[in-house]
Formats: sequence, structure tokens, C-alpha cells
Amino acid sequence: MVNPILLIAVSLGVAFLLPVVDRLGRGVSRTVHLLTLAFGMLVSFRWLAALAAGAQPARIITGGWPPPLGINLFFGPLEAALAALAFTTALVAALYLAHHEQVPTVKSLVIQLVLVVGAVGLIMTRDLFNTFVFLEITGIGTYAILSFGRERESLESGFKYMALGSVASIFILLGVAFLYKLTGTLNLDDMAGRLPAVAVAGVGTVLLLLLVGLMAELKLFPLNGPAIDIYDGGEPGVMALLVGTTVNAVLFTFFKVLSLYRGDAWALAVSTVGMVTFVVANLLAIRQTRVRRMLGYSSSAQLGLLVFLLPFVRGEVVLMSAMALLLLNHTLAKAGLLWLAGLHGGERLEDWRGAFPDSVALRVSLGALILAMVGMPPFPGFWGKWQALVGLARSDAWPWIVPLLVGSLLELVYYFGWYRHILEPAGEGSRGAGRAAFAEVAGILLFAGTALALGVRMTAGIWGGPASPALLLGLVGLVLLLVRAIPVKAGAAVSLAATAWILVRMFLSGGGCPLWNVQGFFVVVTLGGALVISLAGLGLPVERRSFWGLFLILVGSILGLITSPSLLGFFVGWELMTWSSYLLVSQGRKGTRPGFLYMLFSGAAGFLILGGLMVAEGAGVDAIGGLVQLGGGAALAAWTLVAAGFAVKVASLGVHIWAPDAYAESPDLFTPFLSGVISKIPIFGLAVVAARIAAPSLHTVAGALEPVHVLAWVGGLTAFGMTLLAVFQEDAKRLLAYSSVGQVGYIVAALAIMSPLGWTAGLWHVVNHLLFKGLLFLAVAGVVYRTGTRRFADMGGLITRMPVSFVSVLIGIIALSGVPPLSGFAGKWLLYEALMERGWLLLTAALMFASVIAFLYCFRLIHSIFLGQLKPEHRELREAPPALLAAQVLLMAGIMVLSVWPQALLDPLQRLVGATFGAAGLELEGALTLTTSFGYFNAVAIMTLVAVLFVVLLAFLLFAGPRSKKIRQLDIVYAAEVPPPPEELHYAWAFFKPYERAFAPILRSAATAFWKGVGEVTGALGEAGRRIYTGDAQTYMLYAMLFILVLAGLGLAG
Amino acid sequence: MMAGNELYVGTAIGLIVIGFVAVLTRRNLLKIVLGFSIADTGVNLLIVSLGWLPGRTAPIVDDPSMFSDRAALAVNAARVVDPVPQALVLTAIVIGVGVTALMLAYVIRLYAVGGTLDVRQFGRLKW
Amino acid sequence: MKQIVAVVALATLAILLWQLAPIAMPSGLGVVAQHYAEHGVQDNRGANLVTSVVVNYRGFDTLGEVTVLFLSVSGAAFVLRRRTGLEVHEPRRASEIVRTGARLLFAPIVLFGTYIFVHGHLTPGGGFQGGAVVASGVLLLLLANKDHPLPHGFLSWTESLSGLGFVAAGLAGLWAGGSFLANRGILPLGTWNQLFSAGVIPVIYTFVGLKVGSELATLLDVMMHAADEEVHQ
Amino acid sequence: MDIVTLFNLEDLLICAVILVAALGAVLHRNLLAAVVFAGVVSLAVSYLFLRLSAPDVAMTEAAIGAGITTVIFLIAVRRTEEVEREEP
Repeated sequence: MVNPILLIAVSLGVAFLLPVVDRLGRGVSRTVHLLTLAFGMLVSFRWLAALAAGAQPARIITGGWPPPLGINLFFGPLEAALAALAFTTALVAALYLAHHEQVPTVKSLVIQLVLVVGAVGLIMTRDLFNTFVFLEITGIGTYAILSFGRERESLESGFKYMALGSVASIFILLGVAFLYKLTGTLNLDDMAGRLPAVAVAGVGTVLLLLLVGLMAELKLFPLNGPAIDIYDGGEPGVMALLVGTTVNAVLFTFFKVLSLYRGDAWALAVSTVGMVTFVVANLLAIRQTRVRRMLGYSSSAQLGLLVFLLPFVRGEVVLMSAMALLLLNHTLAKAGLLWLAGLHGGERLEDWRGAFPDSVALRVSLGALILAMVGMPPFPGFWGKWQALVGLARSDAWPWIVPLLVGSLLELVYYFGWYRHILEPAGEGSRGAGRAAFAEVAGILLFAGTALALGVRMTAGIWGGPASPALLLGLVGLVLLLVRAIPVKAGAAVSLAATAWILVRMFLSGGGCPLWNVQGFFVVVTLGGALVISLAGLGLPVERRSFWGLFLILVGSILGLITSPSLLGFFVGWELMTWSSYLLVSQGRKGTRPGFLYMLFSGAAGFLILGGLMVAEGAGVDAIGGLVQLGGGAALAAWTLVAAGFAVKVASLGVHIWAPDAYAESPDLFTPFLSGVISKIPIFGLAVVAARIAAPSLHTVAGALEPVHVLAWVGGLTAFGMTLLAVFQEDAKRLLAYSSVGQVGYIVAALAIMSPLGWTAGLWHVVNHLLFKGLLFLAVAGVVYRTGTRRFADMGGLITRMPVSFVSVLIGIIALSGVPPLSGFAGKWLLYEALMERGWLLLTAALMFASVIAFLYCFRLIHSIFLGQLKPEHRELREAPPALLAAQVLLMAGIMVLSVWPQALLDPLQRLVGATFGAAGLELEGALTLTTSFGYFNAVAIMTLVAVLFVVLLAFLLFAGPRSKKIRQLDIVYAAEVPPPPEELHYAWAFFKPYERAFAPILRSAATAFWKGVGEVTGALGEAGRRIYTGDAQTYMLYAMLFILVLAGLGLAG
Repeated sequence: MMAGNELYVGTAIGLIVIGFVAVLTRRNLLKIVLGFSIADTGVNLLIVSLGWLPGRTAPIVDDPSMFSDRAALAVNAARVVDPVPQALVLTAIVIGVGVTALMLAYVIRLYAVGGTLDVRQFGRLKW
Repeated sequence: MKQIVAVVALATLAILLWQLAPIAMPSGLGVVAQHYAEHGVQDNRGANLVTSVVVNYRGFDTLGEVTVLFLSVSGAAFVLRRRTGLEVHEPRRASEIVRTGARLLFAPIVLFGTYIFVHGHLTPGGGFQGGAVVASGVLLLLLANKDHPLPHGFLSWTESLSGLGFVAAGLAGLWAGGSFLANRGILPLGTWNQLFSAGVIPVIYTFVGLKVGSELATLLDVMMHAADEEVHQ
Repeated sequence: MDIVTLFNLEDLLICAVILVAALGAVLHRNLLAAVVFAGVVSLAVSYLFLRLSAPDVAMTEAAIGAGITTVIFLIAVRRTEEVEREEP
């Protein structure tokens, strides 16, 4: 194997030679430069491979003298990985920078090469003064290359960075000199051995000098002013180079030097500064309007997170891999984003509207890198953050976990604030990659590709091997996303085929009906929903080409979430579902704003759930099955956090403001899936995760309060509130959105009863809701597709033009409102039985009242759209596309089957509930009647009775129909008043105005005002906070002085 | 009591603090760079005084009897001051001049672009 | 206001540093220094212990050190690469004495500088000091006549080759003496106090001297002509 | 034992010169004078290094600290402004 010292020696030799090589021509010097970096990269990767395979790390001495006499270097796995990362980043950065030089000189090549040498030297050296020399090399290299960018800004930020860097190196040099005086040696490991024995006053001050010097070098809070300015002023390509090389090297140096710092006081100081940097930098980033400055704050935050983890890593393998993953993720994502920022050139967030319309690869890379930065699966950052949290939970470091989660949520806010602009449809102002050469794009594609590949491999690991259906679906989706050639229609077909294939395979191999357990049940629900949507997709066109790719990723993630046995697998699926559904919601015409809100609340829900899972991990449970063993306080905490997360995701009252917009503005084809299936996943979560944790009851002043009862009331209130709001909507989809959230409230209440009958009612309603809500949304989608509008006032009398849609909506509202003949009644009946059995009578009353109101908006839905006069312009309206109707017929058939023969679903449910509770919910007398403790219900009898009534009525109508007199809608005469706007003429306009006035006080949605207030406060905090960065070099240096004195004052200077 | 190196250490700390005074309070860019240069000199003086041992000479072996045999080696060792801080300072001075040169190049460019040497004019990038 | 805070902070810093004075009290040689003092001459046959430490024991530092200077000069040239557009006020022509003096003194100064870095292992001084003296000779020429035609090619070649020489000596040490920058197996250590003693140390220090000399000369040239025209090499 | 005999007179004198020159460099309005003061500081410190029996460092400080650094400062002053303008 090549001696690693050559990484430094050869690169340095070439750097010295470059000025003369350049005389032979710039092409020659550039090639030599790239070859040297390639050589370094290859050697590092070969060493990394060898070390991974168990080779011995290289212990290198220089000058012929072993340490402590001479300077020694070390090249272990960590060093090899960091060196490989440094050389790769440098190589790719060089390719990029070659295209972005205003005044090309060989000097920039020299500086880039020596910068990498400095970084690799820093990584390898084990001598403290040598570390100082290499810090200076990387320092000066950084200062020099910072002048690469735009004239004024880069010089200004470069000078500030250099000034603070000089203060830092003075502190470091003093620290090193005094440490030599105290221990007599300069070798790091030797000094770490001798230092504890030194009991002289002032040792603390010396160590503090070195510590603050290194912290200033790392630009942690409050010294991160200049570091953020160089992002703002500097050339993004240069910053990408620095992120991959010097920043990682200085961080690793900080890790090595930390071995000198024994004792909890130092560890606490370092972790506190790290965590403060993480949270504050993220908070200040929220109010940023300039992309590069925001990326600067994000880098400072990520660095703070890594520094925070350092003291915990000593010896902990889990945290060591967490650090490695987080560092790798930050380098790949941040460098990639910086290159993209350089390529795009958009200064403000708004300039990124519909970025890179001309290149799929770049747009997918941009999305992937943003998701990686925020720590979303499958990218390495997610796994790193998970392992870090598990490590912290295991050592019960709860005071650290909370800020970590809060910081991550803040990070999510500003990155998706940026992504919101990117997802807007490409207008004339949106910029693309233009005629970017491949060299400029190589880095982006390489880094995004590596991050994705690593992520997919790890996801495969956790979801049971590469052959798991969930992963296959996801990969197929990824292919659909990337390959531009596949037409949209083919996407729908592929999706249909894939879901059908998996469904069939499950039924065949699953040993009879897979419905016996909860996982199987929800898989069938998901795949059924996906099947229907794909079928409808053949008819209804979709705006964005990437719809089906994302749709398959979404379905894959849900399958993964449901079938994976471990908490980690569950959460991977959950977060994957969150961002894929976010992207789909944002694809609606005005979908980006509601999408952003959707992401915020889903992200918050995700972090609540993550907190709950961490409580479990802290107690040593890592499988879903193991949740049963949780007991006492941990159980209550875990249960509350997880249930709260699911409640937010289910949009219960108070946190519901995101749901109506998200449902209404998402693409018409996706809304049925969003309301039919995705809103059921938190139900699966409650059924599987929350139900297993035996949460002890709270002993409050009013006696024992069962958490489950609280959850039931949350469900109940949601049902009540949402149904009430639904009635007064003027827009069809928004009405259905409120209704959908309300219905899910019923299901939450049903599950919260925690009795066999309750679960039967809940799960029955899950299927039922999927069927009729899917039906309603698809029908409305057809209507909207034909009429182009969603407002009731613009529709009317469509029964003659779209009869099949009319029948669909009719069946849908009958099933929804729970009127006897159809399956809705069975659901409601079971629910009320279970509630009464449980004894929660007030809640039963509330739900019954809500059902009555539900009937009102059902009537309004069908009345406004299909009955009344037909508008002139809708004269020759055609029926909805056949494929869409086919999907509706499929759903209608499902409802009819359940209405006539409920046992088809009830038998499997009995088995399932029996397995969970040990007792079946209800007995089946004979083949047809269901009996519970309160009464019985024979579906077939009722069905025949209603059918007879229906025939009689229909005959009368047909007989009386032709004699009715048709009047034209607009022949109304006005006696000299000003005619009101056309809408108000429409009979359905403000249909329930009197009720609205009656309920006005409680309708004034306090929730929206509250959450807007929360947003304002956070923003104001961010606004006030970032004022401390006044931009003045001397102020930043004064912060450094004050910082060391504050730490000294805190007693660190012993 | 043998004269310790308080005087030299005191002067060095004085130089460092005076250097920082210039860096933190003077508005002129050149004065700031000058402040850094003076602070560097102060640090170098401090490091050399760390290695100084009263009554000993420079670490140069200039008469042959010094290393004829093992005993003489120990004698020689007791005769010289600590060479290591001097080696470190030698490097530190050259690093100092390197950084100063780069800073001055920045100052020249900033003056050429901003037309002034007042550091407060170069604070546009903020918040 | 900020000024007062700064002064108060610095006063506190002074007190903090003064607390370290007791540590700075003379307290004999450390374990490493003891070895250097005793065996320094034995190991490298060099009379000047500091030079042995700088070039051999901690030779890797010096390689880093030379890189720092090389990087600073390239950095300065890089920063000043753009035309500054400053109006260049014509400097007063140097007086007759300076011009003739410069021509006369240039050779002795360079000779003296060469003497310093060639005898680095015997007398105080070495690569850095010798290089600086040589550069001051070049400075004298520039003072005499600002547009004195400096041999840029020669300077650039010297700088690169001497840098490569240093690295080559290091690699030779790796190949012959077992580790990078080792002082064994390349040149005989010779006898103490002779010109050709201490193995490869004088050779390395000569390379350093040449490199520092040419680099500082280039630096002076770059800074002096920063305003005039775009620096293209 | 008063302070003078504790440290010999020369050292005290030199240290006084160093500190005064440093203050001069910081406070003086004219930049050229300030640079010269800095040069004086370097030279004096170089002599102090001799007193600390560190000839190598003394030569370096003299040649580079006093020589080269002062020169590049003078060049920088000539390229920019000589007098420190009093700005609000």
C-alpha cells in the first residue's frame, strides 16, 4: 500500500511545480492539478477499503525520530474517510471552479491544491504545533481563495474571516506554547498522558485559550458572524470546496484535541456551545431572504450539531457512526446545494421559482439535496440523526434531545420555505442550468447520487432486504421520476400494474386472506386505494410529469411503514411518506403554499413521534413488538408523545388549519388518496404503536383520567368541529376536505374506546371512509375537470349532463351520512354500540349531533352540484372520462357489497380484533344478523325493504316527470334595483347563512390566529437575533474577546 | 533569587494587549493589521521567554570538548537553553509575515474598491 | 461605547494572561528538550541545535512553514490579480547615492545572505534568515529603481525547484532513511563543525533559503506593482 | 532589593522602549510614523531575543520582523493613504 505521507508530499511537490508547469500552457497545469487530486483520491479510497477490510492503520514518523521527539502522523479509518472526502470534493470543486473564474491565474490552482494538502495534513498529524502550522496553511489558503468571488462582497467577507482567524491563531499559539511548557512535549497523545499529572494553577486558563482558539477557528456561536458572511459574499463553488475539506479537517482536529480535556465541565461547555450554535443559527436562518446567507446559517448550525456530539462520542460506537453519517451527509448535501446555487445564480428565495425547468436531473438533485439537508430518509443525515438521538436517549440525556428536535424543526421551516418557491410552476422568470458544461454539473450529480445510493442501501437494510415490495415500489417510482421519456399516461399504467401485482402476490402467498392482522388489513386498504387512483389516473390527466414517480414512492413508503417490525423501519416509512406526500400536495396549481403548511405540521408531528420513539429506545426497546414492555412514566411519556404526533397528523381540532387547504389545493387525482389512505396511516399508528403501550392513567385532581379517554374526546371534538365548518363551505373540495377530517375524527374516537367492538367499528369505518370519500372526491374531480370550477355557485343542474357522477355522489353521501341501507349505517351503529358499552355518553351525544350536521353538508353537496337549473354554458357538458367512471363504479361496487353482505369484512375483522383483544366484538347469529349487547341488525332485510321503496318512488317520478313545466333560469324581472352579482342569484348561494350566523362565535377560527401568532413570534425572535451580526469586523473580534472572558468567568479557567 | 523572566513575560503580554487595543479600537484597516503584527511579535517574545533559562547560553555547541564522551553530553545539556520554543518562534515569525502580507494585499484591494480605509465602511454584509 | 467595552475586555484579558506568568517561570528542560540538548549533536552532527530541531527533528513543521510562505505569496498575488485602478502617484526618483549604492551593495548582500543559509547548521541563522537577507538585496534594487526588470522567470524557477528539492530530500529520506525527511542514508553526517556535516540539513536549508529569497522578492514585486497592470503569471 | 538591580538596567530600558514604541505605533495619526514605530518595536524585541540567548530567533526577527514586514507595510501605505482620516 502507498505510504499515506505521499498524499501530502506528492501534492505539495506538484503545488510547488505548478507555476512553472503553467508556462507550458494553462491546459497542462489544470490537468496536472486534477491528476494530483485524483491520485490522492484513489490512494485514500484504497486505504479506506483496506482498513475497512481489517488492515492495520499506518503509524508514520517524520525526520527519522519516533514521537515525542519527532512529528508523527496517523492514518486510520476515520482519517482515510475524511481524506477521501477531501480529495473528492477538491477534485469536483476544481472542475466547477474552472468555469467560474473571472481572471484565471495558475495561483488559484496552487491555492486549491495547497488547501487540500493543509486539510489532509490537519487530519493526519498527531503533533499539536504541527496542527497549528496546518491550521495556518488551511487558514491562509481559505483567506486567499475567498477573494475568488464578486469584487466588493468577497473581499469584505474575506477580510472579516481573516481578522477573526488571526485572533484565533494567536490564542491557539499561546495555548500550544504554554502546554509545551507544562508538559514538556508537543505530541498530542503524549501530552494527553502527561497533562492530568500537572497540578499547576493556570492549567485551566491555558486549556481555555486553546479551546476558544479552536472554537473561533470553527466559527461557533457567537463567533459565526464572519463564517456566515463568506457564504453571503463568497463564490458558492469556493464555499463548497471549503465545506468538504477545511471545515471537516478543523472539526476532526477539534475532536483530536478534545482528548486533552478531561472532566465533565469541559464536556458540558463544548456541548452547550455546540447545541446553542445549532438552535440559534437555525432560528436566525428563518428570517433570511438571501439563499446563500441562509445556507451559511445552515452550515453554522450543522457544525454546531457535530461539535455538540463530540464530547459524547468518546468510545461510543453508535455515536461515532452517527457523527460520521451526519458529517458525510452535510458535506455531500451542502456542497451540492452550493454548486446548484452557483449554477442558478438566484440571489433571493423568490428568484428560485421553478428552478431548472430545462433539466430533470438537476431538479431532482436539488430536491434530493434539500431533503438530505433537513435529515429526511433515505439520505444519510436521517440515519445519523436517529443514531445520535438513540445514543443520547440511552444515556438519558433528555435536556439535549429536546433542543435537538426543536432545532431540527426550525431547520425544516426555512429549507421548505425555500423549496416552496422552487416547486412553483416554472414561469418566464425561472432560470435553468442554461448551457452549463458537464464539468459544472458533475459534482452535483455525483454527490446527490452518492447520498441517494447510500440512503437506498440503508433503507433496504432496515426494510428486510432489497426484495421487499416496499423498496421495489420506491425504486420503480424513482425510475419514473428520473426517466423523462416515459409519458405520464404510462406512469399511471405502471402504477396500476405494480399495485395490482403486489396485491395479488400478497393474497396468494399470504396464506389465505392477509386481513388477519392489523398490518395486513392496512396494506390491503393502502393498495386498494392506490389501485383505484391508478385506474382513475388513466382517465384524468395530471399537470406534473413527476406525479406517478412520487406516487409510487409514497405507496412504497406506506408499505414499508406498515410492514417493518422495528421502530426505525416504521419511522423511516413515516418520514418518507411525509415528504413524498408533501411533494404531491405541492403539485396542485396553487399547491405550494398549502404544501408548505402541510409540511410544517407533518414535520412537527414527525418530531413528536420521534420524541416518543426515543423514549422507547431509551428504555431499550427497538422493535414495535417490544413496546408492550414499556412501563410507568416512560410508557405515559412515550404514549402521549406518539399519540400527540398522530393527532397532529390526523388534523385534530386546533391543529387542523393545514388540512382543508392541503386537501383542496392538492391535485384532484391525489386528493382521494390523501384523504382516503394517508389520513388512515396515523390510525394505523394508533392501532399498532400507541395501542401496544399500556399508558397508566393520570391521577389528576379530578380523579383518575385515562389518556385514552382524552384521545377519544380529541377525536370527538375534531368530528364535531370539522363537520360544523364543512357545512358553510362554498367550495366543493374544501367541503369534502373538512368532512374527511371530521370522519377521521370518528375513527380516532372509535379506536380510543380500546374495546373489541370499538376497534371493529373503527376499522370498518376505515374501509368505508376510503370507499365513499374516494368516490366523492373522484366524482367531484370529474365535475371539476369538466366544468373547470369548484365553487357551488358556478355549478348546478349537472344531473342531466353527468348522470353517472350524480349516482356516485348519491351513493357516496348516503354511505357517508350513515342512512340505513348502505354500509355507513353499520359503521355508525357499531360505533354508538361501542361508545355506549364504554359508557362515554356525552361523547356519544356529541358524535350523534355531528352525524346530523353531516347530513346537512351531504345534502348541500349533491343539491348544489347536480340539482337546480343547468347553467347555459354547461349545456353540452360531457360526462367524466370513462376510466374515472370505472374507478367510481369499482368503489360503488365495494360499498354495495359491504351494505348487502357486511360479513365479508366483519369476519376478518372479528379474527383480527380477536387476535388483538382476545374476544370477538360481536356474535353472528345465523348468516345474516349481527347482534351486539344492545340489539341486532340484519343488513339484507333492510336492503330489500329500501329497494322496494325506491322502485315505487322511481315509477312515480317517471310517470309524473314529463308533465312538469321547465322555466329558464334567468327570466327574473327587477323593479329598478341594482341586480346583485350572479352568484347570489344561484339558489345554492349561502345556503346555510342563518346557521352560520347562529354558530358565528365558535366558528371564528381561533386556531388559525393562534398558529399565525406562533409563526410571528418565531420570526420576530429570528429577526431580533440576527441583529447581533452587525457586519463589522471589529465587533466580531470583540465577541471573541468577550466569549473567552465569559467562559473564564464561568470557572473554566481553573 | 535568580532574576525570573517576569520582565520579559510582562513586556510580551503588554505587547499582545497593545496589539489587540489597536485591532479592536482603531478604525483604520492598516492600523488593525499593524495591531496584529505587534500582537504576533508579543506572542513570539512570550514563547521565547518561556524557553529561557537564566544563566545559560544559546543552544549552539561550539567547542569540541562538549561531546567527547557521555559525561560531557550531560554537562552540555545543562549549559544550553531550551531549543524547542526557539524553533517554534522561528516558524511563527515567518507565518506572521505571511499572514500580514496577505492581509495587506486585502487592504490594498479593499482601498481600491471602497476608496477608504475605515473598517466601518466594509460592513455591508450583515444580519 | 464599543471602544470602552473593548478596552475593559482587554484589561481583563491582560489579567487573565498575567495569571499564567507563574507557569512561564524557568523550570529546566522538558523531557524532549533534554534529549535534543544531549543528543542533538550526536544525532545530526550539526553544531546549531535549533537548526537540527527545525530541519530534522521537526522537519515536517518546516515543510509546512515553507508551504505557508509559498501560499501567502501566491495568495497575495491572487488577491491582487485584478487591476486596482488606483491612480499611481509617480514616486520621487531615488537619489544618485541610492542608485549607485544599490548597484554596488547588491552583490555583497546576496553573498552574505547565501553565507547565512549555507552555514545554517554551524552558526546562528539559516534558510529563513538568509532568504530574508537576499530579498532585502532585491529590495534595495527596487528602491533604487521601481521598474527595475526583475528576472520573473528565474525567480519562479528557483522558487519551484527549491521547493521540489525540499520535498525530494524528504522523499529521499523516506526511501533511504526509512521515514519522510529522515537524515540517514542520504549524505554522510560528516564530522562536527565542518561545512559538509549534518547530512542533508545544509542541503535542505539551502533549498529553503533559495525559496524564501525568491518568494519574498516576488512578494515585494507583486505588492509594488499591484496597481499597475493585471498580474498574469 | 529594588527593581533596578533585580533586572539589569539595559533590559528595563529596552522593555520601556518596546512598550512606548508599541503605543506610539497604535496611537500616532500618521501611518508612516506608526510603521516606523512598529519597526522599532521589532528591532528592540530582536535585541531582547539576544538577551534571551536566542540568536537564531534574533536574526529572524531582525531580518523578517523588522526588515521585510516594515517594508511591506510601507508599500501598503504608499498604495493607500498616509494619514489616518478622522471619520465620524
